Amino acid sequence: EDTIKVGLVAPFSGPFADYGRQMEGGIKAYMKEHGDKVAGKKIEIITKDTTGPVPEVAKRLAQELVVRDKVDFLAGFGLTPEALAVAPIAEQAKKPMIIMNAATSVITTKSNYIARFSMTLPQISGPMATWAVKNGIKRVVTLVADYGPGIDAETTFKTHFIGGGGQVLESIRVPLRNPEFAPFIQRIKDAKPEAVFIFVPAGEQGIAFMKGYRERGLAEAGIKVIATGDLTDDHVLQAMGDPVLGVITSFHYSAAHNSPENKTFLKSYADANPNGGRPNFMSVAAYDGMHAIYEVAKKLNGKIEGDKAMAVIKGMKINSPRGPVMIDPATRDIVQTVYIRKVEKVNGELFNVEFDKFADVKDPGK
Amino acid sequence: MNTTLRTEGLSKQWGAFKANSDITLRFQPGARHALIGPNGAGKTTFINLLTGALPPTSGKVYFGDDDITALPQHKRVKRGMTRTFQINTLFGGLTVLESVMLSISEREGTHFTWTRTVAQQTAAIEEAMHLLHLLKLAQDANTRTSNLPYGKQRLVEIALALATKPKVLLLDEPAAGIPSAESRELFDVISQLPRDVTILFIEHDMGLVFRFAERITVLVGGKVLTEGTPAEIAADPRVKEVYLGEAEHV
Amino acid sequence: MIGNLIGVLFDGLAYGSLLFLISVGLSVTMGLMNFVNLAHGAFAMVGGYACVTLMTRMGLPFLLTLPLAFVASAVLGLVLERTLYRRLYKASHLDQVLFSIGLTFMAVAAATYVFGPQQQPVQLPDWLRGQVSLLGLDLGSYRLFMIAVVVIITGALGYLLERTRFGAQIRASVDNQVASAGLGINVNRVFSLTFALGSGLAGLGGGLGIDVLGLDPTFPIKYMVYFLLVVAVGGAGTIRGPLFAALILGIFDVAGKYYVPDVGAFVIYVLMVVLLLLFPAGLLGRRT
Amino acid sequence: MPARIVPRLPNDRWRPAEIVFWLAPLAIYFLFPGYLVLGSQVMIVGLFALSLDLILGYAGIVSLGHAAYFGVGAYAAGLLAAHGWGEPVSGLLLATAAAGLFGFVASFLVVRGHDLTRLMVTLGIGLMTYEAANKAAFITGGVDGLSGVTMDKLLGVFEFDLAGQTAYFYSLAVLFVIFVAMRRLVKSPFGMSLTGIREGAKRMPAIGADVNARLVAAFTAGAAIAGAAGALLAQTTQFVGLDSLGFSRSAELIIMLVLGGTGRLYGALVGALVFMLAQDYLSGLNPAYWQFWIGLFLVIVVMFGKGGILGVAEKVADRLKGRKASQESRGEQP
Amino acid sequence: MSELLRVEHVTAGYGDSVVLEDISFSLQEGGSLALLGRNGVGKTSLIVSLMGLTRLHRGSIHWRGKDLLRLDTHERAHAGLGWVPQERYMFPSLTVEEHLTVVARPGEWTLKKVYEIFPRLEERRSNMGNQLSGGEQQMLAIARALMVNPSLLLLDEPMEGLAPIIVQELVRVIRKLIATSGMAVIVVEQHARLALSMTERAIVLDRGRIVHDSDSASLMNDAEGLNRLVAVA
Ligand SMILES: Nc1ncnc2c1ncn2[C@@H]1O[C@H](COP(=O)(O)OP(=O)(O)OP(=O)(O)O)[C@@H](O)[C@H]1O
Ligand SMILES: Nc1ncnc2c1ncn2[C@@H]1O[C@H](COP(=O)(O)OP(=O)(O)OP(=O)(O)O)[C@@H](O)[C@H]1O
Ligand SMILES: [Mg+2]
Ligand SMILES: [Mg+2]
Repeated sequence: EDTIKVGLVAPFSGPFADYGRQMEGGIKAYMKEHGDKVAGKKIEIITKDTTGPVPEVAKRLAQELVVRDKVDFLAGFGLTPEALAVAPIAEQAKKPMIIMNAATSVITTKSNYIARFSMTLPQISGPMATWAVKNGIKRVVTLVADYGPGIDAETTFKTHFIGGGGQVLESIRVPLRNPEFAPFIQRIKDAKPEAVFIFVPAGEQGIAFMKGYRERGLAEAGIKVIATGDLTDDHVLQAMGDPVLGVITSFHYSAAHNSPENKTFLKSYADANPNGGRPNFMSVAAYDGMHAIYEVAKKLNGKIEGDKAMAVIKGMKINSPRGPVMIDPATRDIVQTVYIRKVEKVNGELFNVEFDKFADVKDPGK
Repeated sequence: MNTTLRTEGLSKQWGAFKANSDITLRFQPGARHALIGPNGAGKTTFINLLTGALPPTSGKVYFGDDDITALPQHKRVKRGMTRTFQINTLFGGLTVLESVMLSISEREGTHFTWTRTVAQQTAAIEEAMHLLHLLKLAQDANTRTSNLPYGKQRLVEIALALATKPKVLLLDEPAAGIPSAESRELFDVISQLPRDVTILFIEHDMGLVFRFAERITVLVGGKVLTEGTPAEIAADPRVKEVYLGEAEHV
Repeated sequence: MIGNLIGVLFDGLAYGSLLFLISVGLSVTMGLMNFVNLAHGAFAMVGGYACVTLMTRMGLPFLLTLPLAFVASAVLGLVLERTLYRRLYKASHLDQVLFSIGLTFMAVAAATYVFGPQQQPVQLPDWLRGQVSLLGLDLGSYRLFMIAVVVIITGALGYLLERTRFGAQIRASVDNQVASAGLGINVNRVFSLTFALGSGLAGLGGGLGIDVLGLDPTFPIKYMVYFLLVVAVGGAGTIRGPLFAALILGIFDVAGKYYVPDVGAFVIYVLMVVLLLLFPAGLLGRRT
Repeated sequence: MPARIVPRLPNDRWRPAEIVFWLAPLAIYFLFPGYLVLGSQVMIVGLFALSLDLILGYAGIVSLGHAAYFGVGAYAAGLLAAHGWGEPVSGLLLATAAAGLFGFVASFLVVRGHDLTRLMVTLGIGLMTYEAANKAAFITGGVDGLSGVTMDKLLGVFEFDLAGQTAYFYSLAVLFVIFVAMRRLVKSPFGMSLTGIREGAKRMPAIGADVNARLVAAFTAGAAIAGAAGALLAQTTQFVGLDSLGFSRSAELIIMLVLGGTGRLYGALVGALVFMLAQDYLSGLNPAYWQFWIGLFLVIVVMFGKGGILGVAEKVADRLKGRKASQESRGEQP
Repeated sequence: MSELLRVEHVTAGYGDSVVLEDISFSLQEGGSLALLGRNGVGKTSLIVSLMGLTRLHRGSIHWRGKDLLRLDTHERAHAGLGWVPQERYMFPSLTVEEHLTVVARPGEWTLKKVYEIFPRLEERRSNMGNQLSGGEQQMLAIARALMVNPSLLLLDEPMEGLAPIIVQELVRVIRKLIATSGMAVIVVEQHARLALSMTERAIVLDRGRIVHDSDSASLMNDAEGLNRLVAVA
């Protein structure tokens, strides 16, 4: 055996096709930069499409990767149900499972072979609340998409915000498929808060919200928008256009992050993915996940065994494009800096420009 | 007096247009009754009201002593009142035999049977083949209904009705599209039905009407113009004027 | 509170207008021509991409891109009708559903290939952004604009389809192709033109819709339910039916979300099911 | 008079090809032991497609929301197991009953109206069920899915293993039993009356048939079988995702069924097999664009492959056998 | 008088099946022809073959000397064939009046004139096509074909379902058409005597072949032959 096999399980078609591509882009970037050989072995990526959030397919693919392809690592996992369905496989087969996106807190508790290189939602939304109360925002309305992640974000935000002395006037949950924001935005306007905290899936929902926000003059009424970085995802930020200018978000990665690591990453990403657009946090998570896999391979001299690999991963520190991160040895979840950013125009393009930060944030969900 | 079927003030209105107004008729067991009248007089509408295919605007339908005005179509069939359609309404994709089997199994109540196949229903198959012989359709038993010529489809139309073994049979222009000689044969088959079966038929072929009907009702503009024996009707000048004309067929 | 009510009504009307605009093409191809064309959204998407490309690459003004979006989709519709759709007019609804889903999948993949999976940016001209004050109410300019477009389209289409001989020819051809041809109607031409009209309207709706709905390759699938909803509830064979349906759905949806946001997701579906049960042939259905 | 006419009516004699078909899964077990998980999922989806064939292929109801019943079955089985009722067979039966009950209630809404109305009502019920399961996250786990589904040993003996052997034979057994029952059903007077409704709904009441009651029965049976498929999936993957109720599951189901050929039972199984193998293979080639190929495939099937794979196979076989055979095999199994 | 229609050695059917074999006949401008035969012998098939709605295996059809086979169905209607289908083929989404105007071509027959022969239609002018009685549908089918102002009217069992008084009126109209307007007529009828009384020539079909071809009067007088050919008792 002179290859190390990594099974990449992620959606490449269907509504979440972008997730798969971002991850693949990040992986390619890493391999372009560091070559496809490590410890004398060739790294082989086996890509599998879950076709969207279809847990039984994800599970089957993982099962087959383990049984038939005999992979050394499972990686990817764009969505929580996919990760949850596969967790028992990682546990039974003792294969390290590198989470590159799925953001629900509970995932890492489902197997000792799971390590997360992305983020958790509470990890991101907590700091937003803390920052807001500290900076004089006392009355907010929350608006979240009515599904698991949205409700998690709402809960964490409220806990931190009320804990810090703020007041949540109203909590609105909007349907996941919802082309019309007008009535919700009108409700916000009528409640007269100082800010609205929002969490909706990146893409047209965010755009639609921001358009409505502008059209209805909420900014003029003195209502700020605060959100998690999902809203102003680097990959779609440009398409959202000027309506998002000035939006304040908390997140762990911005393409505008100013560090040599990030510069290198952006360059490798562009080289490896000529038409890939701007990478986002998923690319970075995949890039860091690959970093971890290379590290493990180096440390174990190419002989991958589940328990030993996990021992290497636990406590691993990486100088990531997003800043320093660490895998918490106890929870195998990521510990990282959460930045507060504002959307600004830089050289005619929209970016999330960081201006404040909370260092070493752990997932508060555990 | 004992009647199998009667109506009381039966009316049907579409917007301002009255297709049937205030029709009160009664039919004896074993009647051979023809319903005639100009095109658009409301004959088919009347049948639709009797069978429940249309809800009446007002009025009542009695079957025996029971008010069946509110009963859905299929329940009226279960009680023994069956119709044929003026415009063929068949099971295009089924064979002739399958269609008749369908009708028989509805009558026999085997339609919810799912543990035995159709091919195992030997008694019903025999009955169906017998009926097809009677109507000269046996050769076409395994032909798709939609591939039959029009005239034979008319016969299937009647076969489906006969297979329900009705007590009251309502025929809407059964002979239309069948050559006169054969339509006479058809009526012979129909008149071989048991004598206590009530038959009400609509027909524009006066040769058939005057030969087979024992009583005739004339409908004009949605109302009953008159009712009588064939001789009375043939002699009625009003009927001549609005319907029969020079009546070269009589 | 009264001010709110009027505001909600206006928003509902505007949302209904949007629903109508994105579905009106389908009420031609499906409602009128009786072709269950689930690929409607793909034609709308083509119109949307035409608008965006013309605006961002060539700098054309928004208003000018709309007729071009119509033309682009209409031409595509014409070509597809001549080559593919034509053969399926007599097929079962199920076959049509499958065929058009197939086309939709292909369109989604093709759009991903050409334009990438991301959202497309649109920038409306200034006069269509923001709000205008009317009778003491702040009304969104773009919403007013959409309502105006709906009035124009409804008038023009209603006239074309219900008052002209061409409209009657369409209905006759759909009812019975054999008889229509046998009596001298050039059924092929009638169908081609009608289909092109429907596709063109889809493209126009796509162009008008991007500002609110966004535009990415999954557009045709994401909004499929809404198109179908409007046409099914409205009933086949007319233009007014879908219009009423769109307005009713729009107003109730907005009101539901404003007054009882917790059940917001259900309002439109419940309303649809209830309306369909009350009017199985649609609000103004001609055909059953 | 010409020769006596031999009545030709629906029967359910087993043909050699069918026996071969049912022996194939056993062969696969020995030949491709690495594909058992895929195999059991194909059988589950095949069972699901069978349930749709009953209501679409035979009763003629186009349902765009059939996943609702699949999902109800899956959640019922999943919830039972997650709350301590891990016995598979009784769980399967209870879940089937739950889906059947739900289908029974829903059918009263569905059977009204016609094609398009039904399409939309089934779609609406599907979407609402999805939303309801999403809202009821405290029971169902919402979008995160229902995990913690732990199954007892099958029949107290066979454990659900990583290689998927138990799941494979369990799925095969359930599929076979239900298939044999359906095979009989569609050739019975009840099955023929469903075809009658499809071919001439207007005539049915005039021969004494209560069309709605008949459709309600068919729809309920279809829902129950869909529920059984859902329950099997939940039990064998030990996870239930919200997607089990999703629209795309319903849509893909129709695609598979039509791909295989409607109204012939085997079409459902062949369609599921081909679709899932194609998905597996094409997405392996180029994951991002497999949708394109499926789309193209669909268009081609509709345009040139009337009756789906089995329909085409039948036509080819007829060509080889000559025209006489072609009349005999109309609407029959391979 | 010049020749309007010439059918030569036509063999036609549906799909692969053949239902008409080696049919030949011709018709003059303004001529009239009765097409007789039992059920299912191919009368309707012959009519729809003229409209281009069957599959033609062999033979030729000429219209005023030109090849009719090159024309699409709708072009045949434009060329002057007016078809009254046996199934009537109403348009459910059109009103009675739209049925007439949608196919109208300029000529002698106008809305006013068809309403004169079928006053019933004028009374029901705004009913939809599927809201008519059987007989009204039949009238509408005939009126609709007249609105095309054809040179040849193809009547496939036009009397079916009509009240006797209307039949008499229609017979008068058809006789008048034949006699005065120069319109040619082919009529398929179950009532052989009625058809023969209206036409100059008669063709009898049996199982897809022409088994008799003569002038109508002589067939009418040949009671025995008539009985043998079309079983008129
Ligand atoms: N749905 C409807 N809406 C409005 N009018 C209708 C509808 N259905 C039928 N009519 C009208 O009702 C009248 C009666 O129709 P019906 O079919 O009962 O006539 P009929 O006596 O059977 O005539 P025919 O001998 O021509 O078959 C007709 O004038 C017809 O136009
Ligand atoms: N669409 C069709 N497909 C296949 N065969 C057909 C079709 N239509 C008619 N036939 C067959 O063609 C033959 C001639 O039918 P046709 O309708 O021309 O008879 P017809 O003389 O008009 O009879 P009728 O007096 O009953 O109207 C019949 O055997 C019939 O089964
Ligand atoms: Mg009638
Ligand atoms: Mg005929």
